Amino acid sequence: MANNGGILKFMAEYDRRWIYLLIFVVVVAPLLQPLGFPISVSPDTEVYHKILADVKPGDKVLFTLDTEFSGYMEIQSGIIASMRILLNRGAKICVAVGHPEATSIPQLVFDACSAELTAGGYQYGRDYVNLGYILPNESAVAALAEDFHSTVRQDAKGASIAGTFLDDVKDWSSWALIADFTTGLGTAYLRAHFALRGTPMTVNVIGVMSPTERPFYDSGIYKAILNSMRGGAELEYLIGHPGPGMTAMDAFTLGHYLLIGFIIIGNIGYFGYSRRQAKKT
Amino acid sequence: MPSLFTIPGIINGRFLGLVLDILIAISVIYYIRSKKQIFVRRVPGLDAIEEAVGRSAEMGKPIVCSFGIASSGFDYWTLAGLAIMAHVARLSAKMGVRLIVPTGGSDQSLIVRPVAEEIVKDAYTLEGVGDHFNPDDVPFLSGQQYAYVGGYVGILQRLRPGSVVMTGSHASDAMNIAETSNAIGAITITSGSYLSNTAALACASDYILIGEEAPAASAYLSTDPAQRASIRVQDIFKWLSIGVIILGLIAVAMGSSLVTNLLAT
Amino acid sequence: MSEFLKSRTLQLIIMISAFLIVFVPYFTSIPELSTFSTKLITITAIANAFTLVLAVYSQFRRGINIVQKRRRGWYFKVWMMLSIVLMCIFALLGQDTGPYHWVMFAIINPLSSVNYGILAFYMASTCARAFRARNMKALFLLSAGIIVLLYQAPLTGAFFPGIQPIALYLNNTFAMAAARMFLISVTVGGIVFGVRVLLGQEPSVIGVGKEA
Amino acid sequence: MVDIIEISIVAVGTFLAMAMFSTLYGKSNPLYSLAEESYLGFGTGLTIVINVLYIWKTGVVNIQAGDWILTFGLILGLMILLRMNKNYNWIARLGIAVVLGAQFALSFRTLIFTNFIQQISATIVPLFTGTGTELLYRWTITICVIVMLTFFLYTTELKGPLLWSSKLGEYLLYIAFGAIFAQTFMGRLGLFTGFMQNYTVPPWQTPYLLASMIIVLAIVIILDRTKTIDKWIPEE
Repeated sequence: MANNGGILKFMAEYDRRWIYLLIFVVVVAPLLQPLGFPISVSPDTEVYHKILADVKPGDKVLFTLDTEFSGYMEIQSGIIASMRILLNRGAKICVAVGHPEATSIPQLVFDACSAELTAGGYQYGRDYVNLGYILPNESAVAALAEDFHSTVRQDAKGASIAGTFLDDVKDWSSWALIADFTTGLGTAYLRAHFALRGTPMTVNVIGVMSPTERPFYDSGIYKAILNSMRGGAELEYLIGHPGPGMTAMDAFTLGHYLLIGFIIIGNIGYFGYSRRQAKKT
Repeated sequence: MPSLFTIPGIINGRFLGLVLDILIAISVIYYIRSKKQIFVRRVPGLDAIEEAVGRSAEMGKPIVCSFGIASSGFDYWTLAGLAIMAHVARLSAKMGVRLIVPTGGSDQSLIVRPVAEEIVKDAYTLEGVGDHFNPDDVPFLSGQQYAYVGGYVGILQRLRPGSVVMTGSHASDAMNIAETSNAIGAITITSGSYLSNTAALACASDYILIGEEAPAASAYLSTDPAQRASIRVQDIFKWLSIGVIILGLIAVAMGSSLVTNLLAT
Repeated sequence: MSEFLKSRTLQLIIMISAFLIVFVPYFTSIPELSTFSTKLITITAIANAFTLVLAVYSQFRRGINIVQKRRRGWYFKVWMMLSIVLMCIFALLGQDTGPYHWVMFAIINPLSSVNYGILAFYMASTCARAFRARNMKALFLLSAGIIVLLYQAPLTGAFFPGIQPIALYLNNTFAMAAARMFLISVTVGGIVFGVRVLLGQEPSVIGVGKEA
Repeated sequence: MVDIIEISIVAVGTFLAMAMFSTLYGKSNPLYSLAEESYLGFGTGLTIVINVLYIWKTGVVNIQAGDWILTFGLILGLMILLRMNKNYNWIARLGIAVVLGAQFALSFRTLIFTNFIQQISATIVPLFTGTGTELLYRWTITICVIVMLTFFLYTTELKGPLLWSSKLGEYLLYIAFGAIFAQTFMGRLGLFTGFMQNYTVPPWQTPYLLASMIIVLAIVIILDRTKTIDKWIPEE
């Protein structure tokens, strides 16, 4: 090696495109060829599962998707598994959406749960409704909490909601549960205008939000919290119905190990090369 | 929850929140009106900024300073960012360092941009070097967050500044910029506007203004009584929380739930 | 008269009235007041949806500007503006199938996912290149970070259950306390800022500044 | 059987997605610009469509049903649009004043409970009764919250115990940052993994994904080698 430092220098200063390439490989490879690593279940997910499994038949659940489409990619396992649990419990489900991109999600979720819908004898209107984009801003959420029917008269497709199970929904107190799935758009509003008044609320958050939402779980405003894709996978494991979350866990594991590897390599490079260079000059 | 302050049909018992809201409003008004200069501690971040400008001057390299992507226009963090930027602008005008202020990143940033340009210009004029101000050094990069990052990173790689001061309302774009800044060996000073951002930046920067240190720094630099009053009121409420927590802990330890009950009203 | 209509005083009066109409009824239980306030809330929800026109307008204005001056890559801007119009036309043709559905799943959804998914790369590269145990604080950060990262990889917990309590301890105490502390301090900061706006101390917020 | 429409969705989707990923190569390139401008255009179009629908369903439909007072919502909205006009800017400001006033009221009346009172109340827990783990958790949280808060005091001179407390607070914050950073990474990785999964399950899509990857990478490398990579990209 002409340049002193050799491997240590590489460890300190390699091209970042190597990192990008490795991430691609480490994530895509196990998705193509699943390794089937075992997983463990965290206490948060157990609580979440219990709250959803305690919903009684006929309870009205507000199922809110406060996410861009990208967020759906991360928490779809949680969304679908939660929907499965609720359908199996015989809950009446009202889907509402908080981002234009999310308007295509409800259909995907109902398609994924078609077996449960048939098994439960679910009928659109009588047992479940998709209201579409009704949560654009804080005012809209606050109005929904205070007077439901003067805000919403039609579902996502423009059909009147009169005659559906929503007829006896009045305000925040009519909901037995709000199951929120979020990248952080309307969650603060739902929390402030529904959960604070007393509507039970659970959230499934993307990992970035997990630390910032935890105080609300700890202080009892949320009944349960499900974290990122990992939580979704655990929920799938608990209900015994593997789905997108569990298949992604191998990639998830390897991605994390790769990052730890990067940090260690970087630090070896730093102490072995960069810092010595800096001391020389 | 039953409340002490309920009058059926008129008042519904969400009493404490109302009281606290009013208390905040009254104390803000009080401290703005009071003629007394409010003491604000100098946060260490400002020393770091001054040192960074000085080092850039020694090395004869430019300095890059940004106030965020301002995705909600003039908000809390953006205003703090602008105040710190104004400080950096005056320091660099004084020391003769070339200052570059990349702007853009969101549609709302279009409203903030002209103000930022004006601030830099004023700073140069105040230091008596108004003719050194070059409008091209306050470039508009893009209205899109990641196109803005691309432009920002490009500037860093081309100009190799001696230091980068990145405050205000940066979001996920901050990581990219901090990384590049680190890679080119610039002194990196950042502030995060939300928690997960701050956490990631804490290790990627040479110095970080954590959370409210940025608004506090801005209040320290400013002569505007409203800013200093805000910091004062925030401090009072922090003391209040510490006090109530300790009082509550003592009460609970002694078997009384008085404080907890009061908080529930 | 027109001077008064344009004055800051009128703006502040309107802003404070709207504030009080929404704020006060929340703490009282007089049904008439609540109904009135709910109506105003719904009105602002509708009005808010209009603000998107401003964003679209500024996008068109910049796009047209670039096209007119034939700046480099102007045809991309033509495509951008064309696609806005196309999407609106597609929506009129029906939303469940047809071109609208196609655009949704072939263009919008994948690109939205990449837009945020790409952050994993940036974050990893930042870690690899900038996360150094430079000093004591950074060492603390790195150690806690590595423990939680290890725990988050589902495989670790299956083979080494001892990591779970440690990582949960870090997440549910230190991280939670920091988040709580941030909440307490930022909330007061936010309310104080709001009071300043309501008092007319921050004119730039409503748009009285130097903007066009 | 997979029909042609589904194939086209996957083929175009993977190609555009990979084009957007091509920014990782480190240089702007025309493929990235294509993906970016397409997302910007169609995404904005979608926002327009969905918001018009919202205004229709919440505004017009309710007005038709007799809730005439909501007409003010439409008027207010139109007023805000005058912001684009220099001469009538002041009308827009009146509209914005109403919206801002209502917004502040909504957040003032709730944030003080969720983010302040309830957080304080949740920190007040018995510190001397409970299991060992419970006590460890409670003591840590209590000490962290109080000590970290002292780090954020700005109008008091830091000296004596306050100085020590704020120093300790800073170190504790860094431990917290470590854990928070890790969770943030989990989120980012989840977003990417979910995206990739979307194109590998069901497996018939995988060839399109891999082909798009290779094609895009090849184009970018060729453009880079022939020094034409930045020839067509839009300048801002």
